[in-house]
Amino acid sequence: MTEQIAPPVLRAVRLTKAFGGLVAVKDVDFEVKAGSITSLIGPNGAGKTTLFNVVAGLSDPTEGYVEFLGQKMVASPERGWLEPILWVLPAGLVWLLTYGLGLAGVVTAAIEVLILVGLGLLIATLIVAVIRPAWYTRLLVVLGVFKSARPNDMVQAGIGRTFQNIRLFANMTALENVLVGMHGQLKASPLDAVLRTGKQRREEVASIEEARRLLQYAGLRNRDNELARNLPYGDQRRLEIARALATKPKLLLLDEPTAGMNPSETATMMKLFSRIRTELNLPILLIEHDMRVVMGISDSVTVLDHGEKISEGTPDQVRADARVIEAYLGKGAI
Amino acid sequence: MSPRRSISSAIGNSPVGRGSGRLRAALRPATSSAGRYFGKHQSLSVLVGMAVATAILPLVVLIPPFSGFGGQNDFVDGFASAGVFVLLAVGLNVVVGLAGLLDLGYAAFFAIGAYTYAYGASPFSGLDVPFWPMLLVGAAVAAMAGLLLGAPTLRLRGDYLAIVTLGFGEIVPVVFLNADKYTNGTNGISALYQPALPAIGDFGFINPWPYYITVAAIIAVAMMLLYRLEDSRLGRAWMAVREDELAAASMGINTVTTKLLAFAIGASTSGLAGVFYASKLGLVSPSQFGFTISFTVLAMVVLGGMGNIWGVAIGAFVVYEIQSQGLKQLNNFVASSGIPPIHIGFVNVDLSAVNFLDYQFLLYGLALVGMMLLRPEGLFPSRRRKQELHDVDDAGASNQELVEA
Amino acid sequence: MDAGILTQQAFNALTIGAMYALIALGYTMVYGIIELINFAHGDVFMVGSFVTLWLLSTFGVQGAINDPPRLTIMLIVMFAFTMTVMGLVGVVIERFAYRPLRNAPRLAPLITAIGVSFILQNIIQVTFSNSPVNVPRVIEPQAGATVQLPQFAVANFQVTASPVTFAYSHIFIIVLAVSLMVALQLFVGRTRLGRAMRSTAIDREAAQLMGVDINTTIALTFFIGSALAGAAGVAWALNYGTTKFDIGFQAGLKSFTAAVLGGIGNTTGAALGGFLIAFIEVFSSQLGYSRWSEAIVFSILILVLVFRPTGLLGQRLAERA
Amino acid sequence: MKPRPLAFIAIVALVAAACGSSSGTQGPKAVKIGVDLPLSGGELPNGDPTIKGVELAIDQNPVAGYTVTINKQDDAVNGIHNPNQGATNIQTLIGDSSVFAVVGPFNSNVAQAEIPKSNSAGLIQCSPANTNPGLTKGTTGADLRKSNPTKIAYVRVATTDDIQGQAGADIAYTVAGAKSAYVVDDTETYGKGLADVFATEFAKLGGTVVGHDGVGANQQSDFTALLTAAKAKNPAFVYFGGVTATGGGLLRKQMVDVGMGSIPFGGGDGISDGSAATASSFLNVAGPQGDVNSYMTVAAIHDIPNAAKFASDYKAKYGTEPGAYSASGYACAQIYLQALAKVGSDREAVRNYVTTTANVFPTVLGNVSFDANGDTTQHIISYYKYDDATKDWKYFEQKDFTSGVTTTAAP
Repeated sequence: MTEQIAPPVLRAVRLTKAFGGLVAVKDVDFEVKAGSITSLIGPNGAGKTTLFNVVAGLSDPTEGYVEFLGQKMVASPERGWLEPILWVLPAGLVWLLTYGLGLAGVVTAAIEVLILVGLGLLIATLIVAVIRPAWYTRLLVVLGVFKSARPNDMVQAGIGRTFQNIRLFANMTALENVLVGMHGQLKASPLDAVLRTGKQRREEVASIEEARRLLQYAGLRNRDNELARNLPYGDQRRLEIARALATKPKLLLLDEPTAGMNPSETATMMKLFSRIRTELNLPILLIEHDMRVVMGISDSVTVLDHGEKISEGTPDQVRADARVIEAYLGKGAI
Repeated sequence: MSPRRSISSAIGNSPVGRGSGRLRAALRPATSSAGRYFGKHQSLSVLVGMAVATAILPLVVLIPPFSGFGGQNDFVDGFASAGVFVLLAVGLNVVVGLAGLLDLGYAAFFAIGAYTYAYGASPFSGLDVPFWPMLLVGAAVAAMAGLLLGAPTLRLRGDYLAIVTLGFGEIVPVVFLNADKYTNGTNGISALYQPALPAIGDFGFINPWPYYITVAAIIAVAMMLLYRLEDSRLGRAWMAVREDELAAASMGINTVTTKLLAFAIGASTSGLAGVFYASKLGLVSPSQFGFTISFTVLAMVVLGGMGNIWGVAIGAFVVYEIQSQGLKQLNNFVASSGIPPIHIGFVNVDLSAVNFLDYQFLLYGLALVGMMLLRPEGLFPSRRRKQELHDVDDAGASNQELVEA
Repeated sequence: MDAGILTQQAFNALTIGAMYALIALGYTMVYGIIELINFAHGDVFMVGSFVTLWLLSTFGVQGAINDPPRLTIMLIVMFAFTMTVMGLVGVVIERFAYRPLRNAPRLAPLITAIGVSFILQNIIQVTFSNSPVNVPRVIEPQAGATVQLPQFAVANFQVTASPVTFAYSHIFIIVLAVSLMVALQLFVGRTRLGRAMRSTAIDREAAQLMGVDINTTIALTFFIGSALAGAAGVAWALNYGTTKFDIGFQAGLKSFTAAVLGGIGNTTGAALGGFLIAFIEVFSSQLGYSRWSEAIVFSILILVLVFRPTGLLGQRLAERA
Repeated sequence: MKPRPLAFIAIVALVAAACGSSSGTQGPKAVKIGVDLPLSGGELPNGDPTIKGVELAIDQNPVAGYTVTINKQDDAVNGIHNPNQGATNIQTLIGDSSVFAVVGPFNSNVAQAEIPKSNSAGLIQCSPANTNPGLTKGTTGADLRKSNPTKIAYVRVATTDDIQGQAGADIAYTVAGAKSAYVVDDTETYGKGLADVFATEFAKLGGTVVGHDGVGANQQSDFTALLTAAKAKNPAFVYFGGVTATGGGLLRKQMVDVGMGSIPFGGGDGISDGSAATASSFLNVAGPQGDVNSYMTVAAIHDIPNAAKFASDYKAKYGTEPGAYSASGYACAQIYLQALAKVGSDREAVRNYVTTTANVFPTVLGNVSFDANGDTTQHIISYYKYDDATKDWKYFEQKDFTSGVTTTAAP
């Protein structure tokens, strides 16, 4: 195994997540190194999924933060209330001015124009808030507003994921599912679609080719036109991975990808992960509760129990750790 | 009913599947030229289908019992009015059927489109902008209103959105009603200018043909464009959001922008309908745009088959005709047929004394409930739904194949 | 500045708010447990007022009953009967319109709910009347305690006070609504069935595994919610002495707004929202903007949701996406 | 744009037109009076008595050489009058060549949609109930009939709101002797129009309008807050612009509840809907204490020649009392039947005959003729006050606002 000198792809620092009084994750640090498979394991209820959801941007941590490729992506929000105020502020100021002018007895025509200007400003700011151009984000940073990246921002940044309980688009075909995964790479605008420009048509045809390639890669030959919900269970898992790969990730988050599979299916799946790592050079963060499954392919394993990190290291180191054995088998098992 | 049959046969002949037509096209011989051919063909088939339907519908007057209902102009006029609701339903289909957002204030955008035309072309404002640019302006203004409402509220969960849109649908008529100075209040704005197009001739007030052809053309173009959108990156994103919003976000789809676009596009279609409606009726007043319009259009979309553009168009057409003609003719029929009063125990039912028009909402209600319980895919399910039902059978077979593979 | 008028208006708002709150509770309970906006709920309230009308005409009641024991019995009969009937109606609606769709996409039960609302309205419309219908008011509507608030001056600012009348019927409605709300809180918080309801609301599958009968629990929720709406229907008839087939849509809409404003799923929030909306309405009337009051209510709803997507007291986080 | 379908449709139209031609017959000519009224849902109580008036007129006034029937159209959709449906209906009536004249519509915004069409087609319409001045007068009236500005095709037998509002102000200021008034309207075309005129005219007479508020369609059950605010302003009169269905009776009832029962109350013909015994009428909803001190105006002459006979004939045929607009519907039909007898069933001839300002039509409402805008020249308003003995409205005087003559009821 070669040593990695490159900085970690993903770094979680002092992550804590509490639901009311219940602390699900407590002060957890870990990192995923480039080109490695890192596994997060622990018994049921250890806080794996909670941690995973924080990392994937689904819920904000109570404390700590997550960095991806050196950029802070997820932390608890700061001054979140400021943002909605920003939206109504310009319009509000204009309307206040209008009200003042009205009190001062200025002609109504000017006031009507100003009211419309305010309305226009309101629409404009709301649209800006939705589109979030770079300057808007910078403005928020200047004002000290921090909001965790939305899940779709995480994907754009390069984190692809699968779900523990499969979440495919059930009434869309396998091919369409993968095409949805490619959404972020496609550039054709709605206007292109309406006008059926050459650019849009070329892009569509190319993306269909690419999607079929990905389906084949994940082991789904000739299943393109099958509705996702009609696929057998194992294929649904594969389709989720194909769909996640379609987002062109720089890091793949897999949430119990072998749950509910028989040993031979699991073995095939493991092979797929190794291939993804070696052929695509894609780092993987894997969640599992079955320790044996991950030992064969992981470069590094982090063990959680009751929300706390109890061990970390190579599979061999972890396997030998007394606390891990205790967590899995109970006190006195040694 | 023969008009229905003629439309559905038109669909049956055209190689149009919902959404995935283009994908399927690309899959057969996976060449880009084939893809281009079917891509073109699909849009064309909408135009051809609409042209055929437009040409055939007026012939309904030759077929009994429709021939007894009125003259051909009456029918054509009714069809032109039905066209307004077809447009509304096709637009709402994007919001409800494709993106899965429940919009209960859809009439607000209809009102905004109609009032936009009233400002652009009436003695009230003193402006006389021609109809054709006003169509675009109306659509744009309605889309703006959609953005204004959607931007702050689309981050809410689905049910909150329903109630916010319902509230918005109530606010808009109240504003038009009470801002007397700008909207002429409860009297509304009347004597709007009629459209004009040299090729079609004078629209006038009592010749329904130009309106009929105009609305058919608007519907054809709108449907073609919506078809193209549905079969694009954006259309897939809408469906993904509808299927599983969280998973969609985790695939890199900006769900808020995607929903906002659905909202704006639905609103702009509604705006188009509003402009046409106002120009045909020559009148806008706040009471015309109440929640009953929103709910009627929703019923049309549900009955026609959510997500299926032809289905909702036909659903809207059928529901409108039943509402404006069918129940009335049923009244006449029952009254003239001399059905004797029925006595069941102490219950006396005298059908000839029943005014079926009084039962419209009961019929809507039963239709909505029955539809959801028995046939949630609507009267005219899309191919995809049929495929779903069909696939249930061979899914089992393929399961086994796979285990061996 | 007249303190008397403000007090009178606040009292008016409390009366209306009590009715909104009762209806809002049903919305919020049903939403809490099966995440369905029960659009037919407002119409259940409306039907409740007609059930009262039917009951009173069956008993041959023409107007106010001035004999306290008879009045008490009549009130008990009215509420018990109407609440039971409406509770059962709610259960029936749930059984036939919503239960078959429990695992369907979210849109499906919402649309049936709209359908049920249409059906209820139309049935009442053709059975009774298109126009407002009189309901005898069993509590003498003009009877009440008139109170003179103290008048005083702060510096040069004279605070006058015209006499305030607290009508007995209004007091009764407020007291009744508050006691029903307290009873509901106790029921949900202290009893076995209440616990079953809460656990079902939090996680239906887990509750099922713990031996909670989901169907019974949901039916019970509908029963209680609809019974409360029925009580609001009786209160409406008592207060206004009139009813109409379409009052359900408007009252339902405002009550749902109240539930959302307070934070849906939260019973205290629903009550708070109901009173808040009533205050907004009443004081926009006081300022002479009755014609705008509806627009004001919904604008405030939109604003609240923009700034606090979970409502004022809502705790559940909205999905971030 | 799309030439081919167009040509195709043109052919279709020709074929259809050819098939539609009818053959002539011997005997009396069958002609129709079109009727467009709201006839379902909540508005049935408006439309039904009116169409019955039309039927009665046709029964009682046969025209030699013609059999007259009705082409009935309902402009209510989902139980509420709908301008779009009205426009469709007038189109249908225009398309029915046996229709020579139309009675209706009932509601002003339906009229706004219909007038341009009937004007363009030259088919005469007579509204029994439209009172909104803008339909005929001023620039809005002219705009509505711009396709044939000189050919009036819309007349009405009801006196317009601007006159009735004056009468309301007259009642408040002169009859009730009030110097201050609070005005409430229902934000609808009729109600708001009437209330606005009342406010202007009351101020002209020297009174003070202490407040004017409106209640939209979704608040028309609770007026307590509005009335509490109104009470603080100590008005001597409360005027309501609107109809019973939009809150007229409830407003009065709640006035009693908040202690304003002794203040006189007035409204237009929208609250003229029968005695206290009639279910859902103003007097029924307002309750016995609210009825006292209530005034009402009707935009028609009271001293009509044969009022009693009309009422008894109506009752004999239908078993109910005539509605507020039964006589108006009857009068419209009478005018048409007289024109039919005089000039035949040609639409243009009938239109021309009816709208010729010199022609005077003896009707159940007295002698009716129309001015250059198509409005009735009768500007007589009848005043009514609640009478506790009969539990019904009681006529006490009528005023002609053209001549200023007041006729008081015989004691």
